[in-house]
Amino acid sequence: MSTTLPVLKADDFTSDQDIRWCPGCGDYSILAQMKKVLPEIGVPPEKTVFVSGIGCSSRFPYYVNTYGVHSIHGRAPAIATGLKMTRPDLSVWVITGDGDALSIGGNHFIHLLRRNVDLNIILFNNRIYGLTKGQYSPTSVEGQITKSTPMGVVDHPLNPISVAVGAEATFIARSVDSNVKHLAYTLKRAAAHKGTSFVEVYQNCNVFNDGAFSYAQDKATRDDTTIELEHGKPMIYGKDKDRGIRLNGLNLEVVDLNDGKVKEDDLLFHDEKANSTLVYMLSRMRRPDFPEPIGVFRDVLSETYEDAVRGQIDQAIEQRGRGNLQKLFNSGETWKVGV
Amino acid sequence: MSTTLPVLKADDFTSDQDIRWCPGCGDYSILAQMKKVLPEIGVPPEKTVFVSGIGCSSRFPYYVNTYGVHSIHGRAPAIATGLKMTRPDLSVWVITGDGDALSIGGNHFIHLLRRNVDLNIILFNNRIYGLTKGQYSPTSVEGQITKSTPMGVVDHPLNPISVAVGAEATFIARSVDSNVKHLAYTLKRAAAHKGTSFVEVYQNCNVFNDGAFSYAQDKATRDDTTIELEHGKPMIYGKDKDRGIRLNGLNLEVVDLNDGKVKEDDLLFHDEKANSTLVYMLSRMRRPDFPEPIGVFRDVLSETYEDAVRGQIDQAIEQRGRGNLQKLFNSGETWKVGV
Amino acid sequence: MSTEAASTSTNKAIKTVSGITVRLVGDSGDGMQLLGTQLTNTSAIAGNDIATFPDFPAEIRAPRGTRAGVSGFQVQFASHEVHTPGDSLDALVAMNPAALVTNLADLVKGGLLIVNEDSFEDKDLKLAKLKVSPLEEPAMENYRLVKVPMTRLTKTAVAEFGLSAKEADRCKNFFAMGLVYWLYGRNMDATLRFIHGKFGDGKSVIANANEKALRAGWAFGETIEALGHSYNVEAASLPEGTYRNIIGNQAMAWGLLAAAQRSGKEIFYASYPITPASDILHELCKFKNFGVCTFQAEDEIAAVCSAIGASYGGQMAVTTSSGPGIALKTEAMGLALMLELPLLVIDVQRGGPSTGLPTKTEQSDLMQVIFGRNGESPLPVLAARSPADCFEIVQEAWMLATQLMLPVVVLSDGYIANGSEPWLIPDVSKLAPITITHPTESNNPDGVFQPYRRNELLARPWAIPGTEGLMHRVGGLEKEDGSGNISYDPDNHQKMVHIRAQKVANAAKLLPPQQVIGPQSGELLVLSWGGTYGACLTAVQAAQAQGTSVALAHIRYMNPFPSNLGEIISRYKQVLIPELNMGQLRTLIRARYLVDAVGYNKIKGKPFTVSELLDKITEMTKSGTRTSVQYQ
Amino acid sequence: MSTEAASTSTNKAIKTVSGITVRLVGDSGDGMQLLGTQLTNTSAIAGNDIATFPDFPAEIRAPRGTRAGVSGFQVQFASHEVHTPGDSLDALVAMNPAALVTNLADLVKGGLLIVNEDSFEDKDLKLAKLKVSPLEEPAMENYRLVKVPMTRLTKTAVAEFGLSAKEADRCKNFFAMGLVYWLYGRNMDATLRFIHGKFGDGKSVIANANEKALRAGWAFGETIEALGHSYNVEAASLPEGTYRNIIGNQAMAWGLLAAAQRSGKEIFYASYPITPASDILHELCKFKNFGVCTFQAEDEIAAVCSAIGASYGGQMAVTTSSGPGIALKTEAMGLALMLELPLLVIDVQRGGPSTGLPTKTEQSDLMQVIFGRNGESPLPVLAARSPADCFEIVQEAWMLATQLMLPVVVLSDGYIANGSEPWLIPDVSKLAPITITHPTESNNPDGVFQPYRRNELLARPWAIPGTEGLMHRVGGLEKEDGSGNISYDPDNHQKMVHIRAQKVANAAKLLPPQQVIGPQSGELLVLSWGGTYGACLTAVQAAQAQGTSVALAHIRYMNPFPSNLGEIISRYKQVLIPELNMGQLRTLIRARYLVDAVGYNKIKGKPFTVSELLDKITEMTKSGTRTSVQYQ
Ligand SMILES: Cc1ncc(C[n+]2csc(CCOP(=O)(O)OP(=O)(O)O)c2C)c(N)n1
Ligand SMILES: Cc1ncc(C[n+]2csc(CCOP(=O)(O)OP(=O)(O)O)c2C)c(N)n1
Ligand code: SF4
Ligand code: SF4
Ligand SMILES: [Mg+2]
Ligand SMILES: [Mg+2]
Repeated sequence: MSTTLPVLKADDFTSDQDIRWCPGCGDYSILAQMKKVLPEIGVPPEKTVFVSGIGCSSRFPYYVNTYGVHSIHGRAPAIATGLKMTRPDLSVWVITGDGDALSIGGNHFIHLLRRNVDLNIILFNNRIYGLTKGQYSPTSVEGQITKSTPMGVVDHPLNPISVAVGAEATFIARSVDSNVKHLAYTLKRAAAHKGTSFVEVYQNCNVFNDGAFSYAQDKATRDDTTIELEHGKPMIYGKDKDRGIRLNGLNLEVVDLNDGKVKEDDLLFHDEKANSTLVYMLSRMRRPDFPEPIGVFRDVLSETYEDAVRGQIDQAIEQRGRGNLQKLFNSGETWKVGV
Repeated sequence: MSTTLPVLKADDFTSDQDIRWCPGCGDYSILAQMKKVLPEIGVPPEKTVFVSGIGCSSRFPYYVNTYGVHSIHGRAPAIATGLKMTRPDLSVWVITGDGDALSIGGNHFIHLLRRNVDLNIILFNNRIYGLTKGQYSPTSVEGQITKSTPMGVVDHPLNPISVAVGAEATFIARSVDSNVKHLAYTLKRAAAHKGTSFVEVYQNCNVFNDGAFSYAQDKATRDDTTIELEHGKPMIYGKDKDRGIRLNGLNLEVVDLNDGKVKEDDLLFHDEKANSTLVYMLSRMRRPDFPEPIGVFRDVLSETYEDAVRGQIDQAIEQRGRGNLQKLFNSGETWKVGV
Repeated sequence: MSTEAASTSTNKAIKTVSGITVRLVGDSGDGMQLLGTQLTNTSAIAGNDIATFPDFPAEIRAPRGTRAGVSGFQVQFASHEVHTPGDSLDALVAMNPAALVTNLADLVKGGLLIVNEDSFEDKDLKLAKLKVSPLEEPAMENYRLVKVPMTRLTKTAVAEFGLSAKEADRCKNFFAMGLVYWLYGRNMDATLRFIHGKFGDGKSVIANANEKALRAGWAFGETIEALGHSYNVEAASLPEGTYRNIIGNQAMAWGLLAAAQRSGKEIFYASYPITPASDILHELCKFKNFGVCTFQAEDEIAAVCSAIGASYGGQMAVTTSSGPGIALKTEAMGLALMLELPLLVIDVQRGGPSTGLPTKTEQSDLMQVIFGRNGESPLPVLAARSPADCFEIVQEAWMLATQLMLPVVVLSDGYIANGSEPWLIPDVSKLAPITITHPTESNNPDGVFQPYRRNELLARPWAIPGTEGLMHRVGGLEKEDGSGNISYDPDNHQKMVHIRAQKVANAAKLLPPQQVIGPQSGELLVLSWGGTYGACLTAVQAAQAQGTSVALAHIRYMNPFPSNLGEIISRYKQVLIPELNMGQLRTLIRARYLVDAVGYNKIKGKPFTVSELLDKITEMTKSGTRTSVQYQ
Repeated sequence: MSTEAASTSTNKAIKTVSGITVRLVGDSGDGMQLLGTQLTNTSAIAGNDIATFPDFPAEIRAPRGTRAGVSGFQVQFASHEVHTPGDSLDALVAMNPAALVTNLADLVKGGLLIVNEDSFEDKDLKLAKLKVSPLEEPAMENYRLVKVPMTRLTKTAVAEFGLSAKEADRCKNFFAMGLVYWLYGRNMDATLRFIHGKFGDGKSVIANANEKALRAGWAFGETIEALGHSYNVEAASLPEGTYRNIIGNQAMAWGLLAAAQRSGKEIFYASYPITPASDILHELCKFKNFGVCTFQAEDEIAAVCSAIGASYGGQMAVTTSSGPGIALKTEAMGLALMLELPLLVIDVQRGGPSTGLPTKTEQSDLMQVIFGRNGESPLPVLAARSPADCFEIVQEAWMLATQLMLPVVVLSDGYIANGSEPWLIPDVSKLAPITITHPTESNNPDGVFQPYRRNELLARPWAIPGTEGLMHRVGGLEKEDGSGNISYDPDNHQKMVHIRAQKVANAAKLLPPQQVIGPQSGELLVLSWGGTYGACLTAVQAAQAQGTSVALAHIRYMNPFPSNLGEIISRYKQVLIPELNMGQLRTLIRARYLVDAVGYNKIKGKPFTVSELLDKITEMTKSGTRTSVQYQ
């Protein structure tokens, strides 16, 4: 098209609704970055749909001036699947929380990933149930004291990215609410990927689980506790870029780059297109033994579900012609009475 | 105990119910092996409970003379969890199908695995919905023609073992219905593991998906299409034991052992206790590029859920004394009227 | 094929009767369903009115020869209108002892009993858990027993084709069919076409063998002395037009296609397999060239939720299940109701509760679909009354859903779903359009679009994504009327609850009033609903023929009730509500109209027989005293 | 602490009144719930009868100062019995403009209005979306307005402790509390104990500051002229014994503990968090030393299913949720019913449908729990009538579940769950045992154990795994009575459906008959259920005091109804059923008893006021004509 499109701004994506998150909640930052990147993605508001479940995070759709469904707990992936299968022309985002996506919605989540419907899931992981006032979630850490675990969580937490790898997601990324540049970049990458894009965002719930990710948020610590994945680049991190990650058999290890013994070339090079083993290994990098990777873990192309489904429809029409109801009704054995 | 226990036989585990599977169904073989190993496991029938969902496979509990619950579709893992949490003295088995466990029951399945409740899940994978007469399941292969996919399946199948790795299962194994010795061994290993044991069994549905696993069943082909995992042993397979699996970076490759260029020591050695990356890689070995591993992929020890949960209860009793109802009622602010 | 002449001519006497009920029973592997379907089609083509009742075991393949493995197909064909497959059997064809003993009770005294005597060996008796052969029992004297060595005769007949023993044995159902066809003077053409169509490609040996077996069966009938005459059932006088036979689930699928075409929509059909609803999925997934998108979801919740997503996107969204699956959908149905989006939820009922009797019929989900959601959450509920009616009712449901903007529930049941009847093929070009408009302009030029501003039917606009300027968010929290914004305002909540109730009530304005068959006032009104229509109608007509003052009001609209229903009820002294449940409609009727309606309740996984209903009607009208039964 | 004398003496005049209703409103962050709870406890200790109504926003922390963020706590304390938190307010304490404007309507003319005048700045008004300060409105003349510079006075009072500005500001709710305590002559001891208990450890500066603020508030009351006198509310004459204040959800949890102890069981409590049921989980998970095992499942389905597993294992299994979560449990509840296992399913109702109004109260899940399952699946349903009644009702429910071997549903609602009342602490040693036996020997010595062989109440034996010789399999398919084997037999199905219905009906034999408060016959019977008890009782008693012929039958057993209910209903000319829904009990009563019961229905997320009920009662009894309203 050669007609110039109106240039959209973040404000064009701002709805008229009052925001109802607690002051200081990490959700604000994610909303801000989303509104910032939406114009850059270039899909107009009327072609964009946000679908969410229930939770603090799931209030998100009310705050963006696009189409939106604030649905029921855990079911956003299923609703979004139906929407995208029938309306592939739309840009569809799923907004969900750690409880919404991984507890009640865990099954829809893995099935969405395996089907590879072309939409973007943003999981606000605050390791807690915010909206219901502070029970533990599937990502809460062992020992965490919450309203429902006065003696500490005993459930071994789910690692959202490991689960996504298990379900063979084609795009997997992680970012941090307060790392606004990185977050904006990650959201854009998710939008650009054709297929299901899964982004885990470390999000601070300052009311019920304050500081759960402070290590990854604070400027003072984050360079040492996180590592930014960059495609084709060696895995280096640390404030002074003096540590790296090396592959040793099937294990990863942290190596010191200061003494020159280990060269950059010896390090693991990140490859977004690699087989999923690498992604799985990266997902296992956890504090305190490892810096936690942020960025795009994986970005590979595979046929999208809606293309495959609609492809069969097109093929059927091509092979058999557009269905004719009268013909169908009259097919097989029929008989006439009195005519 | 020094009293001699009565020696149990397979017959002691046979119920009085007529078996209602199709003649030739792979389920018979699994049932037979189960009844064979149950006496060897040594838990008496009255201490054993089989919990199943709905599906052909889920009829299983009726045929073993133990306690049993034939529940509703997909929910056996949840029912078994409640049972085992409250009755850790029982030996609990979950019998499920590929639809039951991975479609409707997917969420309970991953949550059971992450919690590591000490029970055994046997998944009868026939890549089809048997009981409802032949629709595709989450493990049906792409292109498979079924009652609900006349033009072929477009969903990318779930790999049960990859999913289990993603959920961080502590015991993962695979066997084949007709490979009776291997199956019996695998069931015993599952029973021996403390924590959730997950066993995928390739099972032939000769009515709706006949031959789906013939490569792994037929004596003629199975040595070339499957590889038996043995702890601490190099990964060698083939009728003539002339092929092996070697690690190359983060990839596996099939190597020829005939020309002597590759030595056994160069091969990948299976390690049930290894980190889960190896298990993940093994789960990705699929036909036709690789032989499909059977045997125990992983067997590591981790605290069981019921131990952790009951541990907190014991600790609470130890620290605060056995709860006293009257004391509780009278705690806090009370006042007297007229006494 | 020029078999026409040969296949209907007989040298024996022909007895003309007005109708015949025959049941074919055998092992699940014996092809009884196929045999029944062929007999049905052939009888339909012969111009008879027909009604069928297939009945098969829950197991995929229960052990051969056992009672659990018995599969049956009953058909009534007649020269008058029939609405049920018949209460009792004029003839029973039994392929093995298990089939015989489990079905004999339904054969009338003096009825024709044809058995495959080759399958009454000791091993067969043992499988059927019998000590002595039922053929040796004195009770056999009550029937016209014809023992046919079908296995052997078939083997001989097909010997020329060099089939394996197993293959040859498989032909014996065609032998039986031939015999039955001879017996009732049925034309073999359609079945021959079927045989050659089905086994034609490359396997013509099998086709030819089957044809041979069929003809051998016919010849056998013509030959043996035990069968002195055959029967003739004249064509019924049905309304003019072209007919075909249609099965309930098929009619449901085709009705959806028609509704889509009438409304200019494409179907998004999301489901999770479950008996007895799965066949709708199996049928619809064939119609991709109609633009139908079928989605086998990971569970029922995903199915209904994906349908909600598709509806939000502007598609014709449909989800189906049976009782246990509907139970799982209820939370999301409540969401759809709050979102005020059109959606069809089809419940093909089966025996409950829980897993219950999956392959048996029952009408016990009425209360679940009417009341089974949290909060005040009324929805329109429609119930099909027969296989062909499924075609109509889904179209009505879709009309309501789109005109009122809400989910609509359609009830069918196992009996309707698997049963079949002749269907007057409609002229597609004459189907009236269902008008749907998606707004393209804001209804609130001075402010933001108001997704919950309503029309005179209280329907909100179906604005769909992609439309510029109409961006809006919907959700499950209570919302302000008009703006659709979240609202905790007490008065707004009360208003919205009333609006949602009124919207459902408005459905009555879009639907025809209740019809009564029989006298417009009198002694007894039979109120029925759903799949019991045929039995109730037949019983009421029989009673009327005996001079009883009884009328039938068969309800298709369960919620809201037709607006004239209360007035109709008031014109009769007594009300009888027969149901295949414990009195669910009765509870609704009693609550609404305060009438001491009496229930006739059967909950055996089986349809009513005409005679039991007739007895009840007679009892209530003869005694003169009103029976009062409290619902518990 | 020797503050006793000081804290209750005043030099001003004291006016004795029989009861006071006061509401404390402010921002969610202002600690209104804490303040309300303290006032409640203190009043209870003073011997008053009390009833409370906390009301807070759906948001965790809605933006400070906005209307959406207003949190309130209402308490009525009196020298007579009270059953509701009061219709209208004698006094309103408002901490900011948003709180003031959203609550003022409930303050009686001439009522006392205390505001924190420091929070009526321009920015506060803006947050409340107000142009002018409500304090400047002429309407203020209707009230006894007392403007208190709470923020400043508190700051001054706590200056000595060197707190941060924020910390100092946080003390102002204690200042307000002190003022209220002065006003009603409340004793500060309990609150002082609370302050030092809560902030005592290491943070005694905060504790001391709060104490200072509290005392400053008191002193302020004693000092300023605007308050000429304080009030005195004498102790009520309650039955003898030791009392404590109890909140509904807490009573539910404690009732479960009592039921467990009475039956010699340990609790397996499985739940998924949801408002307003979560507090039961929060409460129970504290009691691990009572052997309570709480399980936060991955969803509601897993919660109910794990409970079924535990029940099969012989444990006391309980699952709780609210409407949307109950909707998800229905399929599994059907399974439990087929398995005939004891199980408690507790539904703390909230505003629906769908997500609805999560923090508001409603009675709209009655039909869902009675009818919301596939197939014929009746279950006993009990409804608590007040916070303390939750303690009783779960015990009754557990008794039924174990004596009849079936799941039992208990209904509570948001109003009961968060409300509180004085509770006469029972003597635990006198609680009667609930006898449960697990068989150890086969009931069928000649064959295999028969898990479905029944006792006189039709209960089957609760044989549990681990018991030698009693191995058996249960499942959701219909089963043969006695043996429990799968059965597709038609007659058996009908028999089992009837048995399951009769088992539920048998519950009436184990429960007391319906009681009537008021004349045993007469003009009007008010039929109520659930959390509206207090309002209905108060209204009926008020009407009775006015000489109206009206009685109250408050139903606690919703299914089955008490066996004498029909007879009771027949003794009154009219029946009024007030409900916080569209007429759910009314539908049941009409259907069952064919009585033209009239509904009074309110669905605003709020409890009834006494006066609206009284008006309705008056209208119905004065007019003399019977109102007839059709349920739609
Ligand atoms: C069916 C159902 N079950 C439970 C709830 C209550 N509920 C609402 S949100 C939520 C969990 C929220 O946690 P999360 O998904 O992590 O979102 P967050 O609030 O932390 O952003 C729960 C349990 C509900 N609304 N519906
Ligand atoms: C809630 C619910 N949904 C659907 C069904 C129907 N159903 C029964 S078994 C089954 C799938 C069976 O497949 P699988 O689990 O693979 O077991 P298999 O029969 O192949 O052993 C389905 C869809 C049901 N019984 N309940
Ligand atoms: S409770 Fe936590 S997650 Fe929810 S809005 Fe508040 S800070 Fe954010
Ligand atoms: S349908 Fe398939 S899985 Fe089921 S019993 Fe038959 S062969 Fe086995
Ligand atoms: Mg969260
Ligand atoms: Mg299967």
